[in-house]
Amino acid sequence: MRKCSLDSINSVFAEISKAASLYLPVDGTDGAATYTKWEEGLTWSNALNTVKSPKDFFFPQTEDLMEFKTSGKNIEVIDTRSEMEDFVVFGVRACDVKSFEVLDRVFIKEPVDSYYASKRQHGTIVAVACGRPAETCFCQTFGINPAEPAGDVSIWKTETEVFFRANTEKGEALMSKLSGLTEECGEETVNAQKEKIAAIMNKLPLKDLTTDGFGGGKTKELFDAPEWDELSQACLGCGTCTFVCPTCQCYDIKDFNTGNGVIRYRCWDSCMYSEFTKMAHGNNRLTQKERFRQRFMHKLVYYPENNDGLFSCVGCGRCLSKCPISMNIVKVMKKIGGKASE
Amino acid sequence: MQRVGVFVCWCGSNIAGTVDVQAVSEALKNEPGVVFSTNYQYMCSQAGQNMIIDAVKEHNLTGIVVCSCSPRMHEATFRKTAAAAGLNPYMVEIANIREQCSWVHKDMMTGTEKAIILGKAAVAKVNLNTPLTPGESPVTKRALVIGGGIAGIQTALDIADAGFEVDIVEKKPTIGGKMAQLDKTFPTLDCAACILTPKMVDVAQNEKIRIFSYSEVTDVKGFVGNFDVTIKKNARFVKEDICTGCGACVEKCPMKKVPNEFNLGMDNRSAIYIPFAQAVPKVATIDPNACNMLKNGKCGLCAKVCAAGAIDYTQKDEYIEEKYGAIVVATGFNPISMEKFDEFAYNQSKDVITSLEFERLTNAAGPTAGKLLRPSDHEHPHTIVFVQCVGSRCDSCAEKGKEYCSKICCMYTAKHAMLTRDKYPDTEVYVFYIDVRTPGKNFDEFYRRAVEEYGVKYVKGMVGKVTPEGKKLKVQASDLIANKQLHIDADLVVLAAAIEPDQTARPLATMLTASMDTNDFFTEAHPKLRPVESPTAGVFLSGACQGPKDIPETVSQAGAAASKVIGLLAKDKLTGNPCVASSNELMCNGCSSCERVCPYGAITYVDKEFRMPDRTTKVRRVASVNPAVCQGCGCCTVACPSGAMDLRGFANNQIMAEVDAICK
Amino acid sequence: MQTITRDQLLDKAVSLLADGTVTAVLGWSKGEFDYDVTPAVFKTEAELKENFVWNDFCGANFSKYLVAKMDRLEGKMLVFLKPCDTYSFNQLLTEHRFDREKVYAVGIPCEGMVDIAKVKAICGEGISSVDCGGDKLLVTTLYEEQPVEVATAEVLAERCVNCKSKKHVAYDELLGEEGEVIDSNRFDEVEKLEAMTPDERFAFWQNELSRCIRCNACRDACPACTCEKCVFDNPNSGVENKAPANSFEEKMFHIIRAYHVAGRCTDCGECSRVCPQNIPLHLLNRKFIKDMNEFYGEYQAGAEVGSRAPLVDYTTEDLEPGEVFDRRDTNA
Amino acid sequence: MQVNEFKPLIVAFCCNWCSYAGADLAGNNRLNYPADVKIIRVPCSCRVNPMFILRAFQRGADGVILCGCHPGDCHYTSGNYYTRRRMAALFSMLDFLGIEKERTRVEWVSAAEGAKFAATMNDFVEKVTALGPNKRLEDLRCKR
Repeated sequence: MRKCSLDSINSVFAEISKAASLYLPVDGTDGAATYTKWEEGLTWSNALNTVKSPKDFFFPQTEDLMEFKTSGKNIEVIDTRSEMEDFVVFGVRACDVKSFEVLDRVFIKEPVDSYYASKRQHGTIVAVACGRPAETCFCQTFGINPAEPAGDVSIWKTETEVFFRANTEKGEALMSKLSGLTEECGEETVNAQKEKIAAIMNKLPLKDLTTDGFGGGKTKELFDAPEWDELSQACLGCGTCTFVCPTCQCYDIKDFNTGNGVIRYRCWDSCMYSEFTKMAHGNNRLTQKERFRQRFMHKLVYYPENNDGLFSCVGCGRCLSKCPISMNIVKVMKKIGGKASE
Repeated sequence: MQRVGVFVCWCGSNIAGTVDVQAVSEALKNEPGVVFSTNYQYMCSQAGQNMIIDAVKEHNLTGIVVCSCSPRMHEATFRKTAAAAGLNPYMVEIANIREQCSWVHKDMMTGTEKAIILGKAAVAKVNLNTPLTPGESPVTKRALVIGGGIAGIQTALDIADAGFEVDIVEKKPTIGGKMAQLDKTFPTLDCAACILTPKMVDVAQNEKIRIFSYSEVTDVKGFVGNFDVTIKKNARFVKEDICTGCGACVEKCPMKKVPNEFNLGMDNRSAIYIPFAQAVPKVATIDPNACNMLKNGKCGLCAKVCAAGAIDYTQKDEYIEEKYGAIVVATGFNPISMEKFDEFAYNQSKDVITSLEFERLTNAAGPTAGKLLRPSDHEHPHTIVFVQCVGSRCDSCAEKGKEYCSKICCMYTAKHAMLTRDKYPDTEVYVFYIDVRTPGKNFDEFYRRAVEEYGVKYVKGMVGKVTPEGKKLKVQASDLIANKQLHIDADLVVLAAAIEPDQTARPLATMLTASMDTNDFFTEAHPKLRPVESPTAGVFLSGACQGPKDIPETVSQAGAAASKVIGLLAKDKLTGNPCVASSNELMCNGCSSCERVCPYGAITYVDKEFRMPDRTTKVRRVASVNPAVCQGCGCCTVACPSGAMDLRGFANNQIMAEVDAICK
Repeated sequence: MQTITRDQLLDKAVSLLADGTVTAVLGWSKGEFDYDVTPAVFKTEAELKENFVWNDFCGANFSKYLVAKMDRLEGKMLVFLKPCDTYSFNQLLTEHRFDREKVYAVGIPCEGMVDIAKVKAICGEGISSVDCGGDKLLVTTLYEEQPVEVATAEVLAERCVNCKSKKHVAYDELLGEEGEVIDSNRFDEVEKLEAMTPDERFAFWQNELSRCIRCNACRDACPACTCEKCVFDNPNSGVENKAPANSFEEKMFHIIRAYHVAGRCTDCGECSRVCPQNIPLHLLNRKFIKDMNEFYGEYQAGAEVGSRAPLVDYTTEDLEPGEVFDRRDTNA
Repeated sequence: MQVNEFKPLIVAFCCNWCSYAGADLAGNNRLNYPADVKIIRVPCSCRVNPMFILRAFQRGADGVILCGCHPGDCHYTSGNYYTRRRMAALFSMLDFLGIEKERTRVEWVSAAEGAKFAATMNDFVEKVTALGPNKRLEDLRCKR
């Protein structure tokens, strides 16, 4: 374990930036934190987390796939991928780190999504422990320990110091660049913080939320649960929950006619949108209830069924604070989960 | 995808002089959908058109782009050509490379470049064209004239003369309108009754004309060629077909103290009455507000004296539904109320009267049998002051008056002044005016005669105040030319009140979805070129409902409106413009935005049942455009937030395709 | 702190359900925390008693729900309307978007709603309870021993700070005291922007709109956005997209959205309330409202049912588009 | 120097009855104006949806001008009155977002005003040229 003083963290950022683009949460003009490319003068945010999750780095909201150029009646196909450069995402919370595992299982499974895979390959994750979880946090429900974030490097931040521990080769490589700026140290301070965090985790209002009653094989029990009607009744059908969610991975592929050709790109889509499953024959999810149910069934039943019991929710709490009508996965789990386990 | 043929015209050297037509036709060959592209000296010539027809057949073209002169010039020509080639005529687009390119750009390179871009835009548009067919609708060969004054009478007579049936709806018991109340008419001074009443008789005797007097229009549905109109015949408590108009009932009626509206309340009539001797129809009417029998069930004298047995106290209002192909609005005018004009003491003195009241005072059939006597004491007035522009040409802020010029007052005041001086040379006559406006045949001559031959004293200036004092009216006025204040002791003051549209016009306009201006005059379809048509197809305007008018103007407009009606009714079918708006009902919210901006009232709402996504049904309110009424301006398409409303021939995607083609 | 209590609303709802006036109640349902209330339809007294809440966090405007929620409802729906909600209610009626006969509207006074983000900005994350009382909130957090006192006035939502009316413009029945239309300062922010140079304005909006994630929450929460099919969802409209692909699309989306509701927007502020990215979207709507007030005379959408919005109306004397700028430049 | 090389792209929406005819008249009278102006014919100025204007900027236009009949002379009686309100609101909003106000304009041109049409276009092109390329409402994808 190595450490540096919090005062010198900017020199760490400067050092990392020499070799790779560095992104970290920075407070915006609206007071909320956003991952921003670091440059001299920017300050690492104290916010618990960003509104938009870091999945953007690997699975951006819009991404060009290819391009068709027309001239006269000829069409040329252009690969729009460019050589990826190394980058570092700094200050990722434990929940969001876990979300990469959820995304990896979708995108890196054969056939590999080369757009995603290339970004994962070039990205280094520096994860930070949560000193001050919020009431909306429920990562422990999914077995995540915010005091022990995974990632290529784990860090702990105190009032005065930042502690580093490399977990992977990528992490070691990054830390080796920082050897001049950090010093070897013991784990006492970090252990103390871990204990503190554990104590707070015990006080969180959602600490008792469990995944009991969910998981693969529960489709039949849950699909026709009468509670879906009530749960979905206020849903506006916007995409806020899906777009702030670190694990939502649905996208649409669209063509944009530029006048001189076509850009084929993909962009996030939301199962909450009425057009989401529209096909030539029509739409197989006709009501908001069906769309709403899909989102939660996917996270809590279908995904674990196909991924060794891994849930595709990491308890980050973004949907809890951002849903315009305050409906969210916790309310769904409490209402339906209890029911199913009876 | 269309199979588009491009035809670039040289227009001799008009286009070819500054545009490389060969380069244009070559460049457009590569555009999406284009399968054939050529150029020719004169595309509009027979040879050029044949070239198009041959190409359509040879290359199975489904769309045509002609790069040539303005579509305003030859779009119709090339549409016919397309039709001759078996294509839908609306599969043609014109790229204007003459007026908007070769003629305004001198440089061959820029001209050619621009011509290619304009051609590309036309190709992009035609790729999205769809065949359009104009709708057809039948025409009911009957016209409705609303209002039975001279405007309505003349229109009805002219339409009937052409062999079409006409109905006149008049809210009063008789037709004749304002003109029937006039004494003499300017500038010829022939008596109004002498020239009007024969026309009224003509109407009554014309087999093609039906008169619904004492009636009003209560509902209008439908559209040009196919109006469904509900007419309410008010109960007159006299059987119209039986009454002979003998007048026995009128004489016997004990209730004789009802103010006589025909004489503007300056004398009385009975509860059962015939408005005037030459009324048409000459049928008695019982005033339900005055008749003791109807109010209290006591009396019944008229029924007793009626030899024909025409009286029916139990008569009810009757509603008649009738179909019409065209509607003429001839609702006329009224003088505005003088209630608010305290400065002229209209309310304080009986001897301050309006010009229309003056007409009745000088009319042989009027309350004084034609003798000019003061209403207050029936004495002969020696000093008369006429005030012009009372309530006309007011500042916009003046609440009581009108901003516009009432147009007829200058002339009738000159007439009144002249006639007074002619009949009573001992009378001193003053006319106060802002300007004297006499544009009309023999009008100015008429006015000058009043001044020069009859010695009427015209004073430029307004009357400030009229104060009744004893038997006199103290008139305080300014003479702007002499720049002094005048004080005149007058015996009679006559106010040339502004005229305004009849009160019934506004609700009628709503029923007809015909537009009105802020003064409630009906708006014409075009102020210069379509002055007798309302913007609402099939609705025509006759007389003062469209704006202040004198009799000759009214009659000529009445004739013009009639000729437009005849032109419409002469058709068996109406062919519409196919470039009309249409609403995608699945996307329509029924919010009424489109309806509110439609100048033609072409949009109505219907409740329609829809299958919802979850297989239930729901009744929703959706817009429906009547293609026979829509004129295709497209205003609704922008008012529609969801884009449910689109315009055929100029659809959103077509215009955006043009934008894209131009900007790429 | 609201002047009217939860119990008063509850009693009203229960008695209207009991006497058959209504068969359902559109109200707020309690959440996990004290601040995350959810709109809900209640059908029984038991449901109401268990879950119905009324507190400083009941911001959601119910009017829009009336467009969809009554399709298969037998009988009437009771809806609680705060003053600002009644404007949306009227506007939707003007647009024939729901059947007035099927609604029983109860107007309720509102002292302003609290923006939880503002509370969190003061007290930090980890709020375990919020007590609304008097003109203060007592906020208990996981990290402080003692509850923190926060003045309600300091944490009111922006739209409530600039409340335009405490008067209800529609209801079948009113609970509590009727208020007045307020001479608010709601255009101050717009004026501030107007006073900037175009470059500054461009930079301002570029920064704000660049955060847009096109979640459509602003549209989906907006009571004026009730289109059966939104142009942004319609592949044939030419503007459809699911993501703000670049800065042009960010601007276009928000310009068109604001334009489509111009003259119909009642300035209820839902768009800004629900924006997860804190974009001050209401400023776009207010710009249109302010302009139209200045150009064509004061107009408040929803103040009367059936009124003619400025963009579907005209006078022959209207100012020319070019004069818009002359006017501002001479005023400046 | 490359400074003066910039040729703006101008989209002009002209109503069929007045302004398009006015443009034709400009042609009949051989009144020159820059070829940068490309006219799109619409039945009435009120047919022009704000979306078309944004579309033009997106696709690369540097200026957009709407021409219609003079107020009071609309072929459809009231279309241009609505245009006037819609565009006043839209242009003010574009300005509010910091987009150069000189890039958009509404001008009333009658069928008899060929000279006014040409003069208007000359003036508009000059103003837009002075502004330079449209950067604030451009879509870079369309410039690839």
